Amino acid sequence: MAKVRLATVWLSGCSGCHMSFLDQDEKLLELAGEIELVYSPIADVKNFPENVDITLVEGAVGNEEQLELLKRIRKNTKILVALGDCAVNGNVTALRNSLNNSVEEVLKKAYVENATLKQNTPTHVPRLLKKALALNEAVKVDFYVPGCPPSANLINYVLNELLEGRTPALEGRFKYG
Amino acid sequence: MPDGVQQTGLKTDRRLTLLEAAIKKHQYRKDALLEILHIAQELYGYLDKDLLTHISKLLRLPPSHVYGVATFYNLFKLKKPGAHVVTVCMGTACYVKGAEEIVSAIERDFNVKRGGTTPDGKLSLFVTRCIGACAMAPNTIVDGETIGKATPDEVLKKIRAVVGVEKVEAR
Amino acid sequence: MKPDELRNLAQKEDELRKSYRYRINVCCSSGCMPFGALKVLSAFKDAVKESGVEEECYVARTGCIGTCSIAPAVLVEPGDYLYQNVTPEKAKEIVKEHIVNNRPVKSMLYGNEAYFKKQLRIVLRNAGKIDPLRIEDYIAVGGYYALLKALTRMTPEGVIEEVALSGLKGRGGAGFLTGLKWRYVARATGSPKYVIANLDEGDPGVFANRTLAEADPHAIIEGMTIAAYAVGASKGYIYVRSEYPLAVETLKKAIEAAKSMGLLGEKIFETAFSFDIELRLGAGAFVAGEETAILASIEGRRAMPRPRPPYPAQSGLWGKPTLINNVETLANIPVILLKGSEWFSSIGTKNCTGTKCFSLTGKVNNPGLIEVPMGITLREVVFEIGGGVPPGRRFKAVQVGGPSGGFLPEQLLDLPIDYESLTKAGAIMGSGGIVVLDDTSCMVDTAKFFTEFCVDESCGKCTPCRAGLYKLYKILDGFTQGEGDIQDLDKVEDLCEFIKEASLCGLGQTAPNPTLTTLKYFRDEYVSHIVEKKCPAGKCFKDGGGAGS
Amino acid sequence: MSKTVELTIDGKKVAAKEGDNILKVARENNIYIPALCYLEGVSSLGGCRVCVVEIRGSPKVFASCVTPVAEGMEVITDSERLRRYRKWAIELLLAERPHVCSVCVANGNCELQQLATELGVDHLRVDRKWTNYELDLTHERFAYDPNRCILCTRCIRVCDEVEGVHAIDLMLRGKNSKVIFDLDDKWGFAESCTSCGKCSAVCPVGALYVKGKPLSEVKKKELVSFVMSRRSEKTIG
Repeated sequence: MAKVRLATVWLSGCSGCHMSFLDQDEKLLELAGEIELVYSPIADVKNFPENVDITLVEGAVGNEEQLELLKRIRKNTKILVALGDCAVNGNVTALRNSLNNSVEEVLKKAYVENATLKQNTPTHVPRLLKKALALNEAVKVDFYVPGCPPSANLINYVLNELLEGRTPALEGRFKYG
Repeated sequence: MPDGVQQTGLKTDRRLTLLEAAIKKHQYRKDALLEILHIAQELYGYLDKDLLTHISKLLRLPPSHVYGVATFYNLFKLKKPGAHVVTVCMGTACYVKGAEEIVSAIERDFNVKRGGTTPDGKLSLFVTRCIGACAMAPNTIVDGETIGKATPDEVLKKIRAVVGVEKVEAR
Repeated sequence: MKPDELRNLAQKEDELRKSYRYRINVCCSSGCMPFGALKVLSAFKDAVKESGVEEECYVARTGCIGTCSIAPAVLVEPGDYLYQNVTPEKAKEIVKEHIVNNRPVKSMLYGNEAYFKKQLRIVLRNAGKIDPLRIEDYIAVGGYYALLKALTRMTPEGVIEEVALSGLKGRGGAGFLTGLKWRYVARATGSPKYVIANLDEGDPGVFANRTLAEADPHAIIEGMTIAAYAVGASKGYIYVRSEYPLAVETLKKAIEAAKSMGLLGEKIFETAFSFDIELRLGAGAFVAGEETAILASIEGRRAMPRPRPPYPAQSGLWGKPTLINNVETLANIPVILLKGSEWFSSIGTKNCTGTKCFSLTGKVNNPGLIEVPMGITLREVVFEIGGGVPPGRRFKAVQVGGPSGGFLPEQLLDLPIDYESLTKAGAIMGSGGIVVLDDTSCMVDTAKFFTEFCVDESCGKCTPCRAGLYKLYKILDGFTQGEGDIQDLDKVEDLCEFIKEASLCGLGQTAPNPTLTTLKYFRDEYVSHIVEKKCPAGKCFKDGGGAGS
Repeated sequence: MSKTVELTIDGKKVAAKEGDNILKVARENNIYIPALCYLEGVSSLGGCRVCVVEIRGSPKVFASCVTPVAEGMEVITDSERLRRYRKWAIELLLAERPHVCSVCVANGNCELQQLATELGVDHLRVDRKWTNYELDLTHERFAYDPNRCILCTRCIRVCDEVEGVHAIDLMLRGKNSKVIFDLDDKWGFAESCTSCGKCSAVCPVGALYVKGKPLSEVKKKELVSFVMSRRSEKTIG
């Protein structure tokens, strides 16, 4: 039987969810028998591949490049999973949405007010979106795994359920924050 | 005034005398709060914090209660309104017949948001829910005068005539 | 006042009325006032004086005649000649031709007989025909006789029985049997008891109650006093929107007049019954019309509804038994007592007796205040009384029941107007607004407008109404700007169900109606916005995006 | 003496004091109904609508905290519909203001967070509102972050009914409602406040809190019972 093609993606987040993914420790070895990791920050693959079965996405959508990528992910993925609070609801990444002129204020704060050298906002990088988005504000999401980060056990549970073709039951299992 | 009531920042003047007389007439009853707020607004034009503090002391009501009531009801104004007041009716009939276009036109030409006052304090723009002249919709009230079946241009013309400015440029 | 004094006064006034050959009724209600009604009134007075016909012709300042589209309107009796868009100049000519030369000015008459043909005026029996500021006018047409009858010849239980037999239902919207409500209050223990007349008509586009108060305030006061006698109350409040200055002024003067004549106060008609009425002003909160919120507001608090039970009948104002009736309900009472419950219940349908006042507005040729027997069809109201939509336009929908009433399409126009049928179709009787929409109205935009109204008016106490309605508004707003996808419609329906079922009071429970009915009857318009990014009526997508029609 | 009535909750027969609400009776009988704005010892609000239940014979749902028990009543505390409604209630509260658990003092001690877990609100179907109310740190011991407030009014009720002060109330209405001290004054300058701390003790989320301490150290639950015992002393005394 062909292995399940799994991808993990890191958008605007702290990578904590990926750390938690790695914290599955020896269970990763069990998973390895069933999956093929086709795209991930921990695997050196440049372009998001086609025909992906499951993609775990960490982080909110913060800039135009990420939005593009997410749309491609959606197109190429059967099951899209929002991994962690940033992907689920914006979390810390989206705190900037509370500022009135979100983008300008954030950039000014980071690159002008708090900078000691070269006080100007970067221009040769992807433009920030007006608001940081939770994944489901941009594309259809199939499953959600909240947590900051979600525990390794929870990630493992969800992956196993999906591999078994079942719908993970989240009630009582997760915790925001 | 009952004993123990401290004066607040309010000036002792005719308005205050009238207000206190009205409160006395209502026998300092707590349930008369809405009536008192109506009277206070009529006398002062709007309800500032000193005024509300004074009312709360006279009626022996917690300040938070008085503030809660004064802000709950739309008609009570907590900020000083402009010298001229334009109110656009946003009742169903007026909405269906284009009141929104009138409001947008005023907002655009006079640089004022609904519910707000121009920076120079000359003009306040309010929207209201149904003044009851639905058959003459859309209706706009400019300083108390109702203009029925009005187009945005007619309303703007009228406001310019009353306020005496052509346009307020956006800053 | 003694019973005889009422009879004598009525007789005297009647004779005085009859001594005039003509009576000119100038409508000075809120609908006509902004268009110069007072100037017309004084023009008539001057013209009558100048023409030397003062002895023959009486000029009266009256309330609403009902034809708001021809403001200012003037009614000349006898013969009920209705003049339209009268100006001071026209007034002169009317006096010269109609009064002096006895030749009605045909060119100025409102020639629309269909507007009145299907109407039946019980509540508005005196509207436009008496001077609301003269209590003598009201007494001349039989006013306060019902109160006299109740106090001197009926027991409180007898009054309740008569009202119960009439089948009268509350006109404030919910349609609860009035007689039953009175009985609950009458049987409740606790003293004193209160009566509240609800005139907090905050619905945009609804002005029936206000018009009633402006045109015939004593009908409300009399009905209220009878209700007080029936339930054993000694104090009453009329809660009126302060946005209705003319109604407030008229009621204030009417209460004073009734007091000075002894029709309110101690020992009315020399019986043991005493009753006093106080006016309470709202301050701009639609939700204050809800019956537990009105209690909070009269007690000087934020008008936040509370859960029932306890019902106001058991625990109302300051925890005392309280009867809350809409003013239209109360204005029916005197007629029911004078003409009898049998007469009343012969009007309308079996389950829904009497008449209902509606403000007919929107894209209709003859907007105005109408009163029709229950059971009349919407088609009759829109096309016969209302004269249909403006020329060249196509009827699209009619909304019944104010901001939280549903929208009904063409195929439901033969629905009879009664509480049950309307509720079944997703509309409500509400407080009596009928808004007609034609093909220039976008149903998505209209649903958004009413949702926004309810968002603004939500008191904020419960989650579904406070947070749910706002999110509903945001979603609808998104649709009008080309956002959203087709699956969102299921989400909208699910959210609406939650708001409708789980909200604390009637505001939240009915607020999703416009959305739900437009989704049900005009789903294609939503699909068009979401899928094709097009607004069939050409209203939406103003800021770029897909173009309209 | 008040009468006793018999009713069933989820098929279990229970006896209750007439006039008590369903939620209180259920809790006394160890039947769990999720609830949020409810606080034993103060008046019920019936606002959050999380505690909705069904009553056999009625198509409606009822907020159990404000629905009195009645003889022969059959209460149903769990159904597909109730779960759907409760989920909406929590979801809408989470979306109403920027609740970010990971940076909240109440993380791990928050009733809203706990209910989201329990009811499986693992994502939001509606856009979040990112309010930007100013954080009030003017009081020397307490802090108030309106961005985390869920308008349950527990603080208002406890301040009014237990402390007897009524320093707190709501201003504005609807979606703009905000919990305020005095005339929307900064907490540190609100003259009515007695700094008793009851409001922060009963806050189910991280809106009102004791400065410098994570809530886990404040042991909120114990404080609540402390507040309530004080109340009963007061009533008896």
